[in-house]
Amino acid sequence: MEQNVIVSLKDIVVEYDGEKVLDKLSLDIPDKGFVTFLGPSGCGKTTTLRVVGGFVEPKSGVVLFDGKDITDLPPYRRQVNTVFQKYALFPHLNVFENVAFGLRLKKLDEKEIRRRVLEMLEVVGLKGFERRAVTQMSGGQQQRVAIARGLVNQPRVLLLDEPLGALDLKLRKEMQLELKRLQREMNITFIYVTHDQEEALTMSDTVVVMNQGHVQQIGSPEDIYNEPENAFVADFIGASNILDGVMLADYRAEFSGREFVCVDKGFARNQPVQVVIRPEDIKVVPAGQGMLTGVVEDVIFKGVHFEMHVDCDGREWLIHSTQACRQGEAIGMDIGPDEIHIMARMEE
Amino acid sequence: MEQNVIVSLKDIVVEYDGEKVLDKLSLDIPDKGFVTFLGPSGCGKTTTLRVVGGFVEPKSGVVLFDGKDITDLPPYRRQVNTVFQKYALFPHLNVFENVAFGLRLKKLDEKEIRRRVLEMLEVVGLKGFERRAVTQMSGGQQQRVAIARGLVNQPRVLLLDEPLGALDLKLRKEMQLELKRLQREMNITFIYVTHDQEEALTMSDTVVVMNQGHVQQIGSPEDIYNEPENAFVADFIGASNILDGVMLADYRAEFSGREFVCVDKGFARNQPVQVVIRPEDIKVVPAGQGMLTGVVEDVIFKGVHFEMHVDCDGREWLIHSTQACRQGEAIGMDIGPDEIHIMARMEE
Amino acid sequence: MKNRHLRLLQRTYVVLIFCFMYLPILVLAVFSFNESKSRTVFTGFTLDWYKSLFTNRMILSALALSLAVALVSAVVATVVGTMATVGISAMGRKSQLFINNISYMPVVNPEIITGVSLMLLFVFLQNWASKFDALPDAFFGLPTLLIAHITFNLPYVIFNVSPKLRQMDSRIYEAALDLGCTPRQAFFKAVLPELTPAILSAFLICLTYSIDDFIISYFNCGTLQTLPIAIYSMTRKKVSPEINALSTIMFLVILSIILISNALDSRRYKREQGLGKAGEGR
Amino acid sequence: AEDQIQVTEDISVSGDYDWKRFEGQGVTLNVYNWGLYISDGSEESVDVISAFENLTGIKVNYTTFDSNESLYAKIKSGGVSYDVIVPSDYMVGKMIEEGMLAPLDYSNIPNAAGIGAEYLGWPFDEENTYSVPYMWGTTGLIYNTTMVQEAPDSWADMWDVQYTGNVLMFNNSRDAYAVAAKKLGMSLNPASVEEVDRVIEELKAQKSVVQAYVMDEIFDKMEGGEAALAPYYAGDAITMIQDNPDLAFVFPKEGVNFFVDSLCIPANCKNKEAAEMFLNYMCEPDVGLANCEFIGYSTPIGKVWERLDDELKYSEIAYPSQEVLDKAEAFTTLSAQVNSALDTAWSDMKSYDEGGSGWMVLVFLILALAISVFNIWRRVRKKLRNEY
Amino acid sequence: MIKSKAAASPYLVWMVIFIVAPLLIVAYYAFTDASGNFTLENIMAIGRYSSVFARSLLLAAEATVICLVLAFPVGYFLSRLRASKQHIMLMLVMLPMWMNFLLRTYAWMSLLENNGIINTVLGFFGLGPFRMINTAGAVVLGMVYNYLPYMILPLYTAMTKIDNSIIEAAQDLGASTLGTFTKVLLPLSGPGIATGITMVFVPSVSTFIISRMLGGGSNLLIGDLIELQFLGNSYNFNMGSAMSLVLMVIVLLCMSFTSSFDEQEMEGVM
Ligand SMILES: Nc1ncnc2c1ncn2[C@@H]1O[C@H](COP(=O)(O)OP(=O)(O)OP(=O)(O)O)[C@@H](O)[C@H]1O
Ligand SMILES: Nc1ncnc2c1ncn2[C@@H]1O[C@H](COP(=O)(O)OP(=O)(O)OP(=O)(O)O)[C@@H](O)[C@H]1O
Ligand SMILES: [Mg+2]
Ligand SMILES: [Mg+2]
Repeated sequence: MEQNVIVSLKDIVVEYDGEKVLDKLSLDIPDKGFVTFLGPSGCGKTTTLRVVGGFVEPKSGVVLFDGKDITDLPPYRRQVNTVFQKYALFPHLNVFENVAFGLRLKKLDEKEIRRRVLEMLEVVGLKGFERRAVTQMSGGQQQRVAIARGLVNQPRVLLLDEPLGALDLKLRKEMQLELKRLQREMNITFIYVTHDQEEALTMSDTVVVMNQGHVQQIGSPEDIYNEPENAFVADFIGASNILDGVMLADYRAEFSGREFVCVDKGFARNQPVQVVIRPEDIKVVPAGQGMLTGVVEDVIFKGVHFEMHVDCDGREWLIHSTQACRQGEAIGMDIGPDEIHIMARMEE
Repeated sequence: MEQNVIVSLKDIVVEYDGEKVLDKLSLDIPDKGFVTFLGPSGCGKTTTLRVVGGFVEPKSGVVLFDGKDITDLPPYRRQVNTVFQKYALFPHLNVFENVAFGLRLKKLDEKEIRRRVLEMLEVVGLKGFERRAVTQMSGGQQQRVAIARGLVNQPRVLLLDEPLGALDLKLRKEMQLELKRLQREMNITFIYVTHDQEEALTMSDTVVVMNQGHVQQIGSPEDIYNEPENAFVADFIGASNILDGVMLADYRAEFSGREFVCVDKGFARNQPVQVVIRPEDIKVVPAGQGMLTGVVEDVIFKGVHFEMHVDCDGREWLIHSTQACRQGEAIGMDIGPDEIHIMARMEE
Repeated sequence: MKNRHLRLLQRTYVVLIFCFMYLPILVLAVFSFNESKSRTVFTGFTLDWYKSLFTNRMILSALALSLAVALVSAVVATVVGTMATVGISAMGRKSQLFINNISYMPVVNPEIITGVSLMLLFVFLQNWASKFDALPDAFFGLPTLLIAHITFNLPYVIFNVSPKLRQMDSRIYEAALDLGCTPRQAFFKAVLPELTPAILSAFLICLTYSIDDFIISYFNCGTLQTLPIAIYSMTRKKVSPEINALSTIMFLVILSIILISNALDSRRYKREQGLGKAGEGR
Repeated sequence: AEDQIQVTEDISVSGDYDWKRFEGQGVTLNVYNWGLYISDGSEESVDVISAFENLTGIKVNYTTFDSNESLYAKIKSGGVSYDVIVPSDYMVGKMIEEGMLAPLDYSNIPNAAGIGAEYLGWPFDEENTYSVPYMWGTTGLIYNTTMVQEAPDSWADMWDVQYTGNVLMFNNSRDAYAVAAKKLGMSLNPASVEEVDRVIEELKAQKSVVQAYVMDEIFDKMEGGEAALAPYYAGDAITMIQDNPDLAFVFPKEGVNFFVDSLCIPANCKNKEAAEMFLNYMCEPDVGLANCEFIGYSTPIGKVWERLDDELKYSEIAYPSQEVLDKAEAFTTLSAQVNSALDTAWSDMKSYDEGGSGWMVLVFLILALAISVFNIWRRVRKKLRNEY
Repeated sequence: MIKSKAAASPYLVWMVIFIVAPLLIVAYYAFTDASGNFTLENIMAIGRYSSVFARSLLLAAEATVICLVLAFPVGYFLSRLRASKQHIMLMLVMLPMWMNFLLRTYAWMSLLENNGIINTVLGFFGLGPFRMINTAGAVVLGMVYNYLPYMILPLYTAMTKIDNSIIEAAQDLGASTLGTFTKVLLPLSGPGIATGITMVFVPSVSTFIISRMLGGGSNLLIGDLIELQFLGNSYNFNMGSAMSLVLMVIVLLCMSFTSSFDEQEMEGVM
């Protein structure tokens, strides 16, 4: 699906106290997509969002919106709205007035405001709560108000900074679906920030993995999960077994003291690489039958599957399997060529 | 494994403002086990714990400890220590003094106190932190201090009230293993409260599922997950498909307009039942080949698996599968007899 | 760019306000070194006024009295007020509200009314007691001064400590019980230390108000003179630059107390941080 | 002399008096005096109080007031017990009438004999049962020669609009009244309420010219050249002129007030004998001399006058000519009715505002009402919202 | 938590004797004459001094408004500073408050006098001299100067509770600087404003020092009037009590404005 670019960051540099928080960051955000910034705490996700929102002036670099340079435009002139990390609702206004805030500033007439606010409250499932004080609402409800407050202004882009961070697991899951639905219904761009990989995978059309002010990888959730470009991404997206290995030739890698067949090629001969294998991609077979043999150190029941820590020549492997083994049991492990992800070793 | 009972609650009733929070709750806690209270918010978990700790006086009922009635014993006389929901560390004392608090009250000599505190700090991995102010520690570290503070008194039972509730996901996972290890090492009873089913399954020897002041089911994690006694438990422990059905005869149930073979018996003929089927237990087969046929409404990539919402004769099924289907595709669904859990229908 | 202008404007404004607040103090300080008695023309440098200040018995004894009254009243108010806070917290919501509202009276009432009403009460008490010879001779004086100061200090203690008590995690008290404290021990070992910062700041507030109070003391001092009253009587006479010297000294003392306590604070903070780092290193 | 006890370099007291009888008993005397009305050791003067303490072992708690009325109020309000006070003539009379003073035992005050007869037996205390004269003096007009066109010679100059904002005025009712009354050629002791009203009207008329109503602040203000004209006590004028030679003093032609400030002991004094010892001490020539030199007022003690240096001794201001004294009039105690009329009229005068902003009260009342209505409305609304 | 109502008893006794009883005595005096008979005359007589009451209220209101206007930006800037800087700046704000009130006011006398420092300095530029001391303006200035910190502190406290993101949210929704100020900042600092107004207005309306030192005794205020009744020329307890009572009612009326904020909102602002 070829898409227009709505927001484009070019070589953005942001410094705090002389420290580069964003370092020549460039990024295109496709229109009408659900784009997620994913990365560890402090990697610059919020800062990037604030550059788009206009709250942070980049030291250098350009922000384009629909192709026009908006780098110097103040926040209140941008066709962008934000849902803040801790909602930032106006505590002195009730739900209706919070949502109506932006419309009132536009001096729409009262009837129109009323219509649009009520409509929006209905969309976010808060019909009948208009007159409630926002301080008297639960986290999830406040979240919805914050979203409604942004969406009612019909922005081209909605920025959401860890909107679900403060909610408990159950509510979080619900709101994830809700947000996804909203984005589809409104048909606008959502730029979403999270540091929860599951959330990122669940919701996004495009995931931007960031680390230390740099973009690590951009792609669809499946790309990111199945084809991580480097060990950082692999590790960050789901628990993984990451091993050092050597590329013997195209389609042949050596690691854990053994040669494996894989689907990667194009590396130099004997190039040191990192090998990523997902815990659920390892097949448990009777001892001696697999490619590797290990001893089960620990078995934890996780409901859907068992999580096993297997010691294999002094290295601990993480295996997810629906089949339980006993602690201390020796097992074999089989790994298909498809499941072996090879990536150039990062300099540390 | 036959175990002694250390704490025993008999017909405990607790009321707040005339409202019954615990309603004739009876419960035996096995010695040296890891027992988890699991249930939705407000179901009375904390209250039960506080009854054991001596902070809440039950309106009626008896609390036995090691067979002796301790219902009227004040907290400071019980061989029980508590790790509180938000740690409740003494902010004016440093780490060492927090841990030493209980020992000092026992007027042990300084050397002995020192030895035991340092030993305990080592056990919880806080060696070298003795003189740190507790306010300057991360959540996980504070948690450890709180645990050390309880354990150093060598209680027979340690009560833990959602000790990991305030931690982030990663830390939480780590601390889960840690707590499990500690319980094994100290060889005492842990009574643990959580509302996170995954946590309960991961850590416990025994899970007590509660709802609205009643015990719903007691059993090992596997029992609870695989053989839920009622729909509430089934639903609370992992997402499930719960359907109304009728038991035609032993080993034969009818639901979703079709007859299935199952492994349950002993129900009356034509007795209305509820049928629980885990989303991961449904096999996806080409359309027309399975026992049921449905249309995929929604596919969400979840990393390890895809989550699919399948419409089947107007009812939405939840399926977890490693194999993705396209939205709108018709698929078949196969369910093995083992995967069908039958339970008597609850009165609502 | 616009931001920078705005920030400059802000800075300038704040600086101007601070000038306004410190200008008079600066003037006092400068003229404390003035050779002549003129308050407006600086004729030469001298330290004479400081010398004569330290031989001025009236000022010195007023200072001693002020300090003593402040100290005693602050201690009494802090103890009684803290106890009251604990007691009030155990009461029902209605009585709490009622007591708080009455406690607010000395805070929102103009000082002159507090002073006058206490004076009327003391006069009344004395007239009444003189029939039985029940009160000490010098009732008007130190006793009335102390009572008045304690009275206007008490609400400050209550309103400083009670929010802390309310915000305090009640689990801390339970944790102490859990670890083997009796309720009394739990209060002294776990709750009180938690309240200490609030109590301490209440104590400091009391001291400040007490030392600075003029109006209430003025009506209730009897034959005594606290420092503000002495200063008042000085400002009403031929003013001697001693008074400037006195203000300069007071200012410097306060400034140094604040600076020292600040320095101690930040040093302790840094030390704790350092220790923490060391701990992590291991 | 032989029978003198040398207390300090400057002070010797008579040796035939038992000064030491309260030594070591922890006696404290509360002395309540006018501001700047004793030689207290400042500006290289003699510290007579500490000399007294050294001499007798009695501790003196010395505090000051600034008008007869505040002295009266302080004592009248009860509770406070002073041992020695220094009211002026009419106030002595008033206090005697109200039983606030204790009769003196002159056997404890032998030095009182040194007081000149012309200063004794005034109408307010004919037998001097309650009072020992401390200082006497007159009022007059102080002016700054650099700020006036021509030297004033009349109280009426204080009403002159050319001095608007440059006139200071007494901040106590009797003295201020006296100025206005003299200007009008009336007695400074009103006989009737009508008289009071008449004179107070005159004071109201003066208000726009007056910069400030002050008492001892006058020292600072006149010396600092803050005002051109001010009425004050002659003795203080001497001090001011010493400090600022631009100042000058005149006895207005309409006549001035003659006053005697007396040492008295309040009725509720706790230690009368010690207080009388203090009175006796104050009448010691050396002490009187020190005080006189410091404050510049006129002494009633002959021996003191004799020892004054010439400048003060023959000062026209301190010891005015008979011509001035002839025109001077002393205060008498007023009847209760006139007195209270004067007090009320005085505070009326002080609060009187030419602009007249009486309507402001109305505005404020309405504002307050509006605020409270607004509040009630707010609360109701809040409640409704919460219930919702 | 700790259930011990008894701990409050010393305070309750104290409260009754030294807070409640004195006010009752004031009320008693206000409604009796010198011989102790009931009368309304004292209250009625206050009408005579309505101009003083009006002047007091007016000057105090002026001072309060000026304080508010001056302090609002200061409170805002301070609350937006970094925590460490805030600490120092707060100290700077409070420091003058620690100086004796009378001395500070006295310092203004030197500045404002006809031959004072300000006029001397202006004189160098060929301006003035202006008459500043002993005017109503000087009294207002004294009030503003003395009570400004009492306005800054509660405003600051209230504003530290306004998260930066709330202000950003307003901008995000299209509010310009002015819009942010009127629609968000102002209403949210409400509790601080209310407390500040109380803490400036009450002492201003009842002061007698400032008016005496800077107003020259011709700008009589309620405080002066009351003082005059108790310790001054007039000496009339009954009249003084009546005035106190009226003053108290006025103040409490104004204060009902403050208390209309929730207790919770007020927390920490005092
Ligand atoms: N106002 C500021 N002043 C100084 N440093 C800042 C400021 N805001 C952010 N930083 C620093 O910039 C870096 C990036 O911060 P940012 O908030 O963008 O991270 P983030 O990815 O959003 O993290 P999180 O997941 O914790 O929200 C961090 O190191 C942070 O400490
Ligand atoms: N002190 C109290 N006063 C009144 N009601 C209370 C009190 N403590 C608990 N309750 C009520 O008792 C019920 C059970 O509370 P409890 O704290 O035991 O729940 P919980 O299972 O621990 O919930 P959570 O997971 O939210 O901690 C709730 O409905 C709660 O509102
Ligand atoms: Mg962030
Ligand atoms: Mg709980």
